[in-house]
Amino acid sequence: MKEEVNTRLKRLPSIKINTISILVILLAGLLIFFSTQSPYFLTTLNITNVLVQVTTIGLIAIPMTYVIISGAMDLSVGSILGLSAVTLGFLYESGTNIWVSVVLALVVGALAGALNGLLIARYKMQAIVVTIGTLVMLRGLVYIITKGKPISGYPDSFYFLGQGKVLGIPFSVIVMMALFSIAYILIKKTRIGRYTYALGNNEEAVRYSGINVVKVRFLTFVMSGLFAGIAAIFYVSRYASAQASAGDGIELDVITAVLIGGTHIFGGRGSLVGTFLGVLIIGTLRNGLNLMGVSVLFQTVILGVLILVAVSRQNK
Amino acid sequence: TETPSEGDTGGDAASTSKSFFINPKSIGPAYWAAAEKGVKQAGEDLGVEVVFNAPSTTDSAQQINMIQDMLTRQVNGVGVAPNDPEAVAPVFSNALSQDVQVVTWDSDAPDTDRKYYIGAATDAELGEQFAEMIANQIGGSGKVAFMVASLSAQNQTAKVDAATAYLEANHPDVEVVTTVSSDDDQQKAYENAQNLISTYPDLKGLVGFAGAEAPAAAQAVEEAVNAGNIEQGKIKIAGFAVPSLVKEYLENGTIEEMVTWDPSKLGYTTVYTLNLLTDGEDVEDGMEIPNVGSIKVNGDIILTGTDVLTKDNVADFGF
Amino acid sequence: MDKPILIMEGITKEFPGVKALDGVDFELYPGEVHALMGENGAGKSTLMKILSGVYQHTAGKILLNEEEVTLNNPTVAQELGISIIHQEFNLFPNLSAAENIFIDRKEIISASGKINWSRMNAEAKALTESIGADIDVRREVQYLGVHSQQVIEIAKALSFNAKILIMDEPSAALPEDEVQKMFDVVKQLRNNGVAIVYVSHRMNEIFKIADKVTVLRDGGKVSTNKITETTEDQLISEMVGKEVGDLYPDKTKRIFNESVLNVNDFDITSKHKVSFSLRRGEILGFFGLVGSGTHTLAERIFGLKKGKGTVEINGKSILIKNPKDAMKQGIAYLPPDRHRQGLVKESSIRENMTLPILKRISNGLIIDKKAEQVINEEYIEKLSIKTPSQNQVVNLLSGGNQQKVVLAKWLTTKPDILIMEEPTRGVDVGAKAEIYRLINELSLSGLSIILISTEMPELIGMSDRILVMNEGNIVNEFKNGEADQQKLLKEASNSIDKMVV
Amino acid sequence: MANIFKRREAPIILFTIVLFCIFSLISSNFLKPDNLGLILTQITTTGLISIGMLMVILFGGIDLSVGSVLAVVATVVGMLVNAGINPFVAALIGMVVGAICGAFNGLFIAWFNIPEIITTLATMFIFRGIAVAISGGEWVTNFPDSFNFFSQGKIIGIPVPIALFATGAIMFGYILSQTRFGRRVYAIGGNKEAAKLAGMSTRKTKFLVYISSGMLTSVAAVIYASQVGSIQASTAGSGIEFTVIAAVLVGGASIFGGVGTMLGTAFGVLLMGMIKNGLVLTQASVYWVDATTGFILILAIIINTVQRSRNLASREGDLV
Ligand SMILES: Nc1ncnc2c1ncn2[C@@H]1O[C@H](COP(=O)(O)OP(=O)(O)OP(=O)(O)O)[C@@H](O)[C@H]1O
Ligand SMILES: Nc1ncnc2c1ncn2[C@@H]1O[C@H](COP(=O)(O)OP(=O)(O)OP(=O)(O)O)[C@@H](O)[C@H]1O
Ligand SMILES: [Mg+2]
Ligand SMILES: [Mg+2]
Repeated sequence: MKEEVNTRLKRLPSIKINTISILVILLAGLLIFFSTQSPYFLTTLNITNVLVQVTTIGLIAIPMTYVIISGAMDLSVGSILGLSAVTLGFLYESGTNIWVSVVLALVVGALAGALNGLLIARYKMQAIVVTIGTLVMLRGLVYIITKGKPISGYPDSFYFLGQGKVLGIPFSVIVMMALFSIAYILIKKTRIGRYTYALGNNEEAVRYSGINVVKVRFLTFVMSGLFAGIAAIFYVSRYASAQASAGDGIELDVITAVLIGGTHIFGGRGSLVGTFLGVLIIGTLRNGLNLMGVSVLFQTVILGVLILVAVSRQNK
Repeated sequence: TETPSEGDTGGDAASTSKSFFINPKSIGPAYWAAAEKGVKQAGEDLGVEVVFNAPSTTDSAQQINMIQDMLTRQVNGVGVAPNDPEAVAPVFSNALSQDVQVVTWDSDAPDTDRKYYIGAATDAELGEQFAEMIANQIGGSGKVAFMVASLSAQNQTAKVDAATAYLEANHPDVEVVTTVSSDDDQQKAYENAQNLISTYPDLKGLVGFAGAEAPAAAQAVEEAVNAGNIEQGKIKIAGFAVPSLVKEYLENGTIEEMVTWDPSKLGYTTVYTLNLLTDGEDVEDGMEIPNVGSIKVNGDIILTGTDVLTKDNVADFGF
Repeated sequence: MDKPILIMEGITKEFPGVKALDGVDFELYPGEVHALMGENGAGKSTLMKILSGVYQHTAGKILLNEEEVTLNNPTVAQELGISIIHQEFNLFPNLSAAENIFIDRKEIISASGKINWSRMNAEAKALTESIGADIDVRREVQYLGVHSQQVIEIAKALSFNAKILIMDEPSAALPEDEVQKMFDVVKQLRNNGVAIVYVSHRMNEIFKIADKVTVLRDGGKVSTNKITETTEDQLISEMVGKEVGDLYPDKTKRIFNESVLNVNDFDITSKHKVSFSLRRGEILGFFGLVGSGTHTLAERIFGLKKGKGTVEINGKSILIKNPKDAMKQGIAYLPPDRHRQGLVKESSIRENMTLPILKRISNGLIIDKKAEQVINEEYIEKLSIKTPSQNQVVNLLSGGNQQKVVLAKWLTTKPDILIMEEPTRGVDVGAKAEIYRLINELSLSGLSIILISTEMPELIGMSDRILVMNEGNIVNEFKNGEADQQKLLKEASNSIDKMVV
Repeated sequence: MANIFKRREAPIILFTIVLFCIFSLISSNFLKPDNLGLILTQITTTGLISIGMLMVILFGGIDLSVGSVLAVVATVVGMLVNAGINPFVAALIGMVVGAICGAFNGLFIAWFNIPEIITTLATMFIFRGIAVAISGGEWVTNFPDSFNFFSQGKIIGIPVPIALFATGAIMFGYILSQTRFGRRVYAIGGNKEAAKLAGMSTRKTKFLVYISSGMLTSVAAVIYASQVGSIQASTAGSGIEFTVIAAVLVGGASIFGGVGTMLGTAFGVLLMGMIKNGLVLTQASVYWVDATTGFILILAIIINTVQRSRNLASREGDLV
């Protein structure tokens, strides 16, 4: 019964061009500005830094783009990251082989996502509400597991994931880029992508087309959990420690990146290219302002203004 | 008030003089704002550039990202109050490999390559001091509850562990009924105190392990007394306090005594130490630091000392 | 009676890139029912939206009682006595029926600023009863059926005591018997001097109710005639701009042998069971009023609704648990509401058309774009869908073409059995004729069709057999040529009448 | 009687009662009048904010900035009373500040058509920065005793915070269910396009809602400042938006707009407050508190959903 305004849709093609080009211009603007402000900004070392720093947000933003395009939302990703991280630490600490622990941590992430998926897709509960619930509950579980103590001390081979490099490029960055590319192909060229967009536009019509909407939606949430698990592995490897507060509040960063990237908050429209640019913009902004020594308090104000300026253009 | 922003001195400052990055656990809380004053003061006194910055939440990952960024900027030294003492190890060794001096302050990371830890006292000492203070006030027996800012912050858990062990060993009749966390949220701390008073009718003491806890506890106790739910003086309060926050409670007798230290002294000492280290010098036990006083150096630990806060001396503290 | 209450002169309306109306003149007199006809996209709704203050015209002027007026928002129009039933429902699903009728109206606010609920409910009840409907006006609209919702739209328009009442396809969601009751109300209003604009694609309605008829084509006015001075054929040719032959195909001499689908004691709900059989190449019509179970039957066979019971397909007993099972058996289902159930409106024709067959046209994971384009070209041509390209966003197509896209979507699955529900709802004659031609061709090529419709001429014209449903049971069967509107209606409604008594 | 169970609020009310009984059984202290009074006092800030949030959610929107608005107002009011301004005057000024924050949100949302979640995500950052800038990063504390009125004072025997929340809830409950303005909120949330066609100004209504929300938050901020006794601008009220949103949604409101009532929201708030209090009182291990809270929340959501599907099942034209 909620008919969308017809006129807006007519401009869809031009919106697409605008979103991406605005983001590219914005990113370029930031790069130019910061390189005039700090001689250290445009160095290989620093660029590598930025890329490594955004891997956590970037990895989680991939499935989040799917989830939001499909018309839902996942606020529990930070808690899932925390849960996977401490699961990994806990298992390894209690004598499990590190790689087995890694796999089990991923499984736990996917299971947590499946719990969301079950409630939201199968039982048709509101995504925001459910994931606020799991956000609180899973974080609680993290504290039950760790009793608040960080778990550290992993084998050197494990540190390669988060700290190692291949041909000078950090391994975590390579993985993030690869997953972004795969996700891009999936959403552009496969059924899953079509279903995701269509689900966000008109779920009823998808159901009437004989497609199992429960399965598709369920899958997006499992993905979300799994990727939060992947992010957790890199997190633990990079910081050499699984802390109970790991990933706390990260959902806001991730959602901000996805929204800056032009994905429509009510679903149906969005792109991974945009998300990738959104992630880079946030990372660059933080890094550049840090190099300038700007206090985070002003950084968040600047981020706030940026959201208003960048995103408002696209959602008119 | 001075803004924490440093502006655009980045480029040339590095070539003309030294610059240090002083990194608290987060930006915003007034405890760190007080510390910043000492840091800035030291920067001026010593003629070095200081950048005081941290994430807006006590997030370990963001904190490490920021340290990494400042290493890129080629600062000469960093002073870190780590949110996760284990997680900073890689970035510290990275810093050392670039000849950057590293110290920790306020909260230690003993298993890393940091040169010194600068604190008011060690966490163990503080925990024991808190324990002794509450045991003393309640007469050596009865139920007490612990109030912490975080269930996962290492400097909180270390103090709690020390306090618990100390009570078990020295005051076996004191029972620690529970530990509640405020997650650095004052309202939560306040509600926690209210709920504790309600839950344990025979509660005799509340121990605050962070800055927001004691005033919240005092506020709740005072209200309960005013409402006639408990008698005046039945619940004692001990632990750490910022003098200006508990002034009225000390004066009206809700609180008898608290442990305190001046975060700005920690900040000053941190910059001072980094300055010495980058000059190739070192700290010495009993050394006088301007604006701070004499310090105790014990191995790789520098202690500036604590004070006991009472209603008689509370007015003397300038923070 | 002599002076027109409304004169619209040279009305032009341009949307970005579309000239929807081009210099249209329109006059309306008190006490007349003036029908407005035209193909999909001819501009009928646009003209009426201008009259009701929703859109502003780009050129031309509007005179009410010989005075020029500016209708720059819906409230202004309402205050001037113009009230409209929009073509698309405009209801608040979360509010009660009564609130929907009187939403935001000063009349039901008492002096203290409080809503006068009892007055509102009583008046709403009286209004809906005046159209012969029995609705619990306190119930939230989302829990009411489609036809109750239509009744509410009508009641809302009536509640204004307007001098001009615009009805844009008000009968689209109403069963025949309620249309009849609505007509009684319309006639009564006309006798009271209200001027009524009646937009409809249903020819028989126009001749039953209208005094005059104006035809629009491509945003321009073609003619205005007294109803007594025109004929169905003339109207059709004016609308389409050319002669249209017989709307319905020749149905005699069709013989069917093997049965494709056998339904025996199949439960449509736990209480209701039906039995019938469908033969290869047959068009089997289903007629039933709202609540008769035709829609539930369709959704149940297609696996959208859960229940027990199996059907026999080509002699094999099959359990259908979900649409996938149904599609595996070669069943396709064209749902009644293309906006809600048929189309992903923000996506392109191409993406809509291949939605059910993406698996088939994927090479492994990746969708074969070439194959997709070829299929699209094929069906756009086969169904003569008017569009600049297969990448056109569906939302921008006219109703008829949108309906063809939904039909094409199901034909791409190459079904053996096609269940169609209201295949021509809100579709103009031209497109209707094409859709009928298609349905007939499909059946001749061996496709078996279940045609569920509330439009009786369509059922009678198209079906080889008609089954009438009533209260969840199949109550009668009419062979080709046996059925007429009276008989159908009688079978569909008699037991209901009995129960009401 | 049967009607009560059909009401949308029924599940949450029942659930609250069941939980109430469970807590009473586990802890004898739970049922004490003192403690019940405590729960009521503790829910007043979230309660007041949730009234505004309910209206925003009824529109199909969401307001992430409430915690930051609270910080701005609490800081301003705290500094004013410390500067010797009469607490009531300070509170009024605080409400004006809250209204300005709300108007700022409303401007971007209603006039520039920026989606709620984006606008308020941005203003969440911006307002927080402003609050810290105003405070200069210092604690605002040591308020004069007269300011205690807002936490410890009584009006006709009722503690001031409870009285303020009750007044707010009843007033807005009435406005939402009984006045033209209130029904507009529901109508716009139910179907924006239809609301436009009915000639309603969605902009004006939205703008007013955001201003009301800002003012309600500022009342909460005054109580907050007075209760807690010291304000740290960087953290005051941060994260409160989640509690408030959870309370409103658990109270039966739909994130898609148009559905939800003041009664349900009040119970949602009460439920959240009761869980927090009850879990401390039952002496549950501190590490289990969050997990249990989350679990209870999910239970509440499940129960709401069951009710909704029961309602849908009784939809007219079951056989169509
Ligand atoms: N099925 C669909 N339904 C609606 N919109 C879609 C669909 N598929 C894509 N879009 C729209 O297309 C836009 C394009 O997404 P994307 O960023 O992947 O394209 P692109 O990378 O710019 O394209 P290309 O690779 O062809 O240059 C999105 O903003 C989205 O709104
Ligand atoms: N908001 C709009 N923006 C752009 N074009 C529009 C808009 N509304 C209508 N149109 C176009 O104006 C033309 C007339 O549309 P209108 O809805 O008036 O047709 P109609 O005669 O009512 O058709 P139908 O019988 O399908 O209801 C169509 O080409 C349509 O695509
Ligand atoms: Mg029309
Ligand atoms: Mg149309």
